[in-house]
Amino acid sequence: MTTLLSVTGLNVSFPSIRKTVRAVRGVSLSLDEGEIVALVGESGSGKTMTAMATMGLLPDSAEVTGECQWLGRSQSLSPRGNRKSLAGQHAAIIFQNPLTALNPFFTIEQQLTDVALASGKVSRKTVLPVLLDKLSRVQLPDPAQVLKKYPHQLSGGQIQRVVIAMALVCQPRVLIADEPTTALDVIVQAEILQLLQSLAREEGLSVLLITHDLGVVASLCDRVEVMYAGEIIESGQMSDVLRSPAHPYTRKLMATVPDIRGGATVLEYISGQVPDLSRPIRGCAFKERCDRRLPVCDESPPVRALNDGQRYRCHLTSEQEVEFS
Amino acid sequence: MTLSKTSASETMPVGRTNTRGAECHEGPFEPGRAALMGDFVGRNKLFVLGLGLFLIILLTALFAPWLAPYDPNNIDFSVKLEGPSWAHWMGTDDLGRDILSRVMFGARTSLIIGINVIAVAMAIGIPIGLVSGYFGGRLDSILMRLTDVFLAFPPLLLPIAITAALGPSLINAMIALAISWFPWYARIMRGAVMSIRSNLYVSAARTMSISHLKILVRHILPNAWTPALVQASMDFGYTILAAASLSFIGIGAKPPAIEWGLMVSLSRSKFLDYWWTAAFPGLAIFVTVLAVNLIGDGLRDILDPKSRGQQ
Amino acid sequence: MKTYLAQRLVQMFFILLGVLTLTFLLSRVLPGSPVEMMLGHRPSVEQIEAARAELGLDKPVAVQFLVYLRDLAQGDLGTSLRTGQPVTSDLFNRFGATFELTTLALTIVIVVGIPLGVLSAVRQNTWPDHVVRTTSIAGMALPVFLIAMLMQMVFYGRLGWFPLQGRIDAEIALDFPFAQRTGFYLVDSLLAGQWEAFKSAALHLVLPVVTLAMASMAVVTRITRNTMVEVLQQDHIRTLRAYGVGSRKVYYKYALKATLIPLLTVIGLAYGYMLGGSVVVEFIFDWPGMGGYAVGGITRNDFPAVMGATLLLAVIYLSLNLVIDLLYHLVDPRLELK
Amino acid sequence: MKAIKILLLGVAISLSLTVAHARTLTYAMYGDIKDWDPAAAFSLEVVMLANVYEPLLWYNPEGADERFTPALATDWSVSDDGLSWTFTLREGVTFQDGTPFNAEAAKLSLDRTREMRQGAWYIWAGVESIEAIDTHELVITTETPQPIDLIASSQYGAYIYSPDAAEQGTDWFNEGNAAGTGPYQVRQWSQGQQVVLEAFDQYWGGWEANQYDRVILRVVTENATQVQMLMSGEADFISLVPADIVDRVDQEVGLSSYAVPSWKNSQFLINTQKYPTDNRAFRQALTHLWDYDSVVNEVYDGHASVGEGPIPKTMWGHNGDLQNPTFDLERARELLNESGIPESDWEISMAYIGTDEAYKNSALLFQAMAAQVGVDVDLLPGDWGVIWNRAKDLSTAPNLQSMTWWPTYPTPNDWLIGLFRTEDSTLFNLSHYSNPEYDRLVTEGAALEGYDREAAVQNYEEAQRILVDDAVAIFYADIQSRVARATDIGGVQENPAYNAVFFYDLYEQ
Repeated sequence: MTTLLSVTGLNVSFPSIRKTVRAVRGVSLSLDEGEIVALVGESGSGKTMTAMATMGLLPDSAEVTGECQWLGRSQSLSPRGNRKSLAGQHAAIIFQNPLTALNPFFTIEQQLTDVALASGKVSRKTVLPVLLDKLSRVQLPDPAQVLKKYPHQLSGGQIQRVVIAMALVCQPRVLIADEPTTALDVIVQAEILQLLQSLAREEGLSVLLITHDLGVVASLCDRVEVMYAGEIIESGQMSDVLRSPAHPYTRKLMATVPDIRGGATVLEYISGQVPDLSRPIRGCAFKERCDRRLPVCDESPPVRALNDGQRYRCHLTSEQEVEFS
Repeated sequence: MTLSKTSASETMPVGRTNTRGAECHEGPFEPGRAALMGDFVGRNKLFVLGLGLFLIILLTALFAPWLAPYDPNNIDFSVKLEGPSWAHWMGTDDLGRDILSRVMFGARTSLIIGINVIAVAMAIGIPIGLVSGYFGGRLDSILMRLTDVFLAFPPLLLPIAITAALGPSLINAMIALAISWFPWYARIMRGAVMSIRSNLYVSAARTMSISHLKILVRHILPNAWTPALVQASMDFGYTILAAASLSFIGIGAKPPAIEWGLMVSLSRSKFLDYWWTAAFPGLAIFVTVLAVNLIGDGLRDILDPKSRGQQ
Repeated sequence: MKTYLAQRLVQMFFILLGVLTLTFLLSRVLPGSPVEMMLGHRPSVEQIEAARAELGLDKPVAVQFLVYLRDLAQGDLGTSLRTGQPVTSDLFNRFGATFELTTLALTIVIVVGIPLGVLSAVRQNTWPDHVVRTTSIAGMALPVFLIAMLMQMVFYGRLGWFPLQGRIDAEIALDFPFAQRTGFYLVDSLLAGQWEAFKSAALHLVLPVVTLAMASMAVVTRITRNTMVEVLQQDHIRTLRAYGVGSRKVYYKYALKATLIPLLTVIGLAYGYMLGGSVVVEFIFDWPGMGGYAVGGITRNDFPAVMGATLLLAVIYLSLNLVIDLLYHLVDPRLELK
Repeated sequence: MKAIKILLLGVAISLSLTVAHARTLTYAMYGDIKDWDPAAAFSLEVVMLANVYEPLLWYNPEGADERFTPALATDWSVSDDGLSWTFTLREGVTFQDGTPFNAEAAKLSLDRTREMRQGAWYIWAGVESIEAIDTHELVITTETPQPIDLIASSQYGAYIYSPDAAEQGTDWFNEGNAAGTGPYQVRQWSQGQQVVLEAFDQYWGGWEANQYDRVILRVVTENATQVQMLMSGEADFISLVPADIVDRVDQEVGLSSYAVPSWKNSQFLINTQKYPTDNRAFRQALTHLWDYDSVVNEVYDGHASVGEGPIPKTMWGHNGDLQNPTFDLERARELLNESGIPESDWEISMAYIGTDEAYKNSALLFQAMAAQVGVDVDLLPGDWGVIWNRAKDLSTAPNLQSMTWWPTYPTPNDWLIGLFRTEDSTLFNLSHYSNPEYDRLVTEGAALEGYDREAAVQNYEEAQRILVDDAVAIFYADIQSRVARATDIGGVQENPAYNAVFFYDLYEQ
């Protein structure tokens, strides 16, 4: 397995005159070929920021530090002027809400063509067959018809497939999908996720799946990274984390995983609020909401590792955890 | 518990928070309103500038009789058409009246115009919008066609026609402006009402057979007034400008009323030689409208952050 | 498309009827009687009575209104009491002047104001944006008449570059005559090959056009910027940029088209502002257009003229909005017409 | 950016602008020609009329050797009984439409004017018949003696026009047509904008090289604009000259500005039938609240003199021994108290033409003075048509109404009868004054004018005394005509009998 993407010590902050919001703090993650990794966290935890920073898509006002490597080659994380960079070559991103992801005034063909040409991997002559091919890969019936249509003439599920096809047009190695299913109904959700999984399996595509809904993606993913308040607080093989979540936040997250109907967020069940990221955080960021708060939580928690590569950031040791459960 | 879950998912469609781009970061942090204000003021120097200017103008208007160095109507031919000096900071006009004093008193007129016009326009427009949006149906279409008629005129033309019909005077100009302005409030109110009419609590209130009036006043009005208020803050300056224009073309304020537009108008034959007769009242209009616009802009950001991108 | 058009036309008809009723009622509330204006300085009592009867002013208001509607159906807007000419021909003579003025001003606004707004939005929070925003908010606070007076003071009074007022130099119009075909002096004089007349007309246009354009520019720039900012924040724009589609293509192809509908609205709005502003501009620059005609009529109780001018301006405004509405349907595939 | 480009383009064009000019004079008039029919015209039209048409006689300004200059009549005489006037008409004159001018044509146009009963027709009211007794002999017969020589030189209603034109009627005229015998003919009329006059080649007076071939009458309603146009050379002669710029314009190189006597005077007519000005003492009080000197010296910048009664001081028949009121707040207070009007009712309204700065400033000054003695003045500026209409109807009339008057032809009765004689239906007696004794005096005076001017003057002097005693108006200013023009115009001569400039007399220096 090759490591396609690795990010180390990523920090994202938004400085302004009065205060600086530190949206992402010291995040490291990696993505191997053909692997599906879930990046999980509630709203405001920094998942999207992490993805955007990796892709170099943050606005110029953002301050980004850290290291990033695509296929072993370093890449600057500065948001200024690197859109045609390695990130652009190797990765494609799918944003949440497919319904707004396409421009309503242009046909699918126009938009896909412009994206394909921009990728530099397709020439104007060869573009049409490529588009038809990608559209059929995302299991859209009658791709030629679809190309002629405007976004409003397609259903939500179809649009999401088009959007995925758009990503594939760039022939990426990595696909970053930011909440790709939240705007869709449950059945279509399942279809889209399945599609992502098959793409990963069949084409060796790595997928970074950003979600707030662990339950939906659990069966799909190989690994999981849990974010809270701009930090990764637990990571590991999906099966390990599901079986024995180590961080109290992850445990709560697990506890709130809903049944099959519960597409909507349930994270509101965790009482309390995400801390204000514009203020310095002393010690553990989760302490205010944690049932297991200790005096020592005012100090920065260490990263602890469990035997099979599972890691978490907490003062609680695994023994205490076991006791607790 | 169940209820809060439903409503949370209904009022906050997931994925919405991110569509506004990076400025909102991820999701709402829900800081207190005071903090938001503080942050806002810090970012928005123009708003503070507007507020400061407006305060000065307001105080000048309120205390004009005490602040003005001269009686604004005092005729003194011995100082006729004198340029700015220590005795007369803004010079004097063709009757030897002190322009500074007149500009100060003019602030009263302009503010009164702005307040009255907006108040009357809201007083007419809001009830129409409320009724129209709430009851809908045929009543709605009749009322809206009615406002269409008023909106069919290019701006300024209708006030001119109405002022002329009622007879040129300041009061009539204000009435005319209010009549030309009310449809906007009717429209905005209607829109706001319609968007909340379907909301749970209103339907609930309706099924419990509470009177329409009560629903309108207790439940709908308090939740629908913000857009109208934002509109009002934006309109205030335009009203002052429109009134000045009416006075300028001779169908608004009349002597001896002290109104800036009128002062500029009466100086037209002289301003090439006696620039101060037109320059200072003109500047006063500019500064006042600018201040009001800056405030309106800022208020909109505070009261209605969602409309930030719009006009 | 046809049904929609028909629907809109019916709607417009009713609005027009309302407009008519309103202007008619307004003109009957006018304080003075128009007769004195019509008859000049010192008419006799008999003349006055005769004129009242002739104008139908002795009949009930309802009858007067019906008579007015009947005449209107025949294209008769009555006779101006001030000029003694049929209002229809007065308006016909003045229409070109207003139209030429506003069209050129609108062109400037579209060519300058909209790109400035786009620039400001694209360079959000950089110094060009700050300059554009500050200027436009300041520009919105400047009364049209003050701009006009400043223009006259500087470019006529101090520099003497442009004529003070009027539409063409009287002598030149006389020595280099041209037929009025389009009502646009610029076009007509060129068609007639009268270069001198063209120059004179062009010079006379500059100050009023620039004044009018400046007055609406601020609003247009501002709305354009805000709309564009909104559009640039939309997901589909972000998507394209994420895929490395070039800025130029993103802004001028995708973003601009998404901005077109709000921009069309802005243009309609700007034209409305201009028709309103033209009243003041025509007044100051003694421009022989409809706005000045309306104001002149109002202060002199010339109600057929007022009614005619107001009606025509409202019709122009309404038609423009109709056209814009139809344009939406051309631009926006979502609004396919059945 | 575009705006700048256009500006630069404009500059470039303006620099390259060169046109061959005819010898042209541009005159800024403050209103358009409304009535083109010389039989009906009774207002600003005189600027056009006096240059396109000619009457039988022109009235000469004061100081000339003769009272009249022959125009279309070369000689004239009156019978001993004063009832029959014989005019010998000029030969070899043609109208601008080619029709020859003769006695028949003169009779036709004067008769038409009389029959149309419009405008100034009434000046001929005493005429019994007009006969053409020869091709160039015209006899005018009157019922009572009348000053037909004066009447024939009237600035309205006395012009002779082509019989062909008369036949085509008022509508034809009102399309901007004219056919007189005068030195200029109408070349073009752009309604509301300008009238272009061009030299009539066959004018009987002939043409000199340096006279103006072309006169453009520009309609410029704003006095500010007129002044600006004069300063920039866009206009050579302007008609609206604000008093306070006269001296300044005169200092400009190439410009000349001055004031000359006129027969115009201004007054505020006091409503004698409306409370509280129906009270004589109250009216008298108002005349003492007027600051005559300040108005004349400051508002009119000295280009006027304090009025003495209804007749201008330079007009014949003026009564020089009137007890004119003076500015005297004490006296005003006394009179107010004498009047018996309760102080709470000391409120009056004052209407005037809003666009006139002199009226406005005078009114503001009056308002301030009145306030000092406790009289409230409500100012009602407005357009002439509007305020006149209100003033005629007692229910809407103001207490004070602005009025500026000038004579149709040079006679004092134009004021005395026009403004103050009882009217069945109010037209210009906006004081709503009615006094049988006064009516008798002025009616008799008018009849006497033709043959016994001395007696007429006696009647008129008595009538003036009555008006001043009754305080029917604040007679405040005899106005000087203010002239502003380019210095290179020669031959300018002021004639108070005509509200016009005679372009034929002018030449380029």
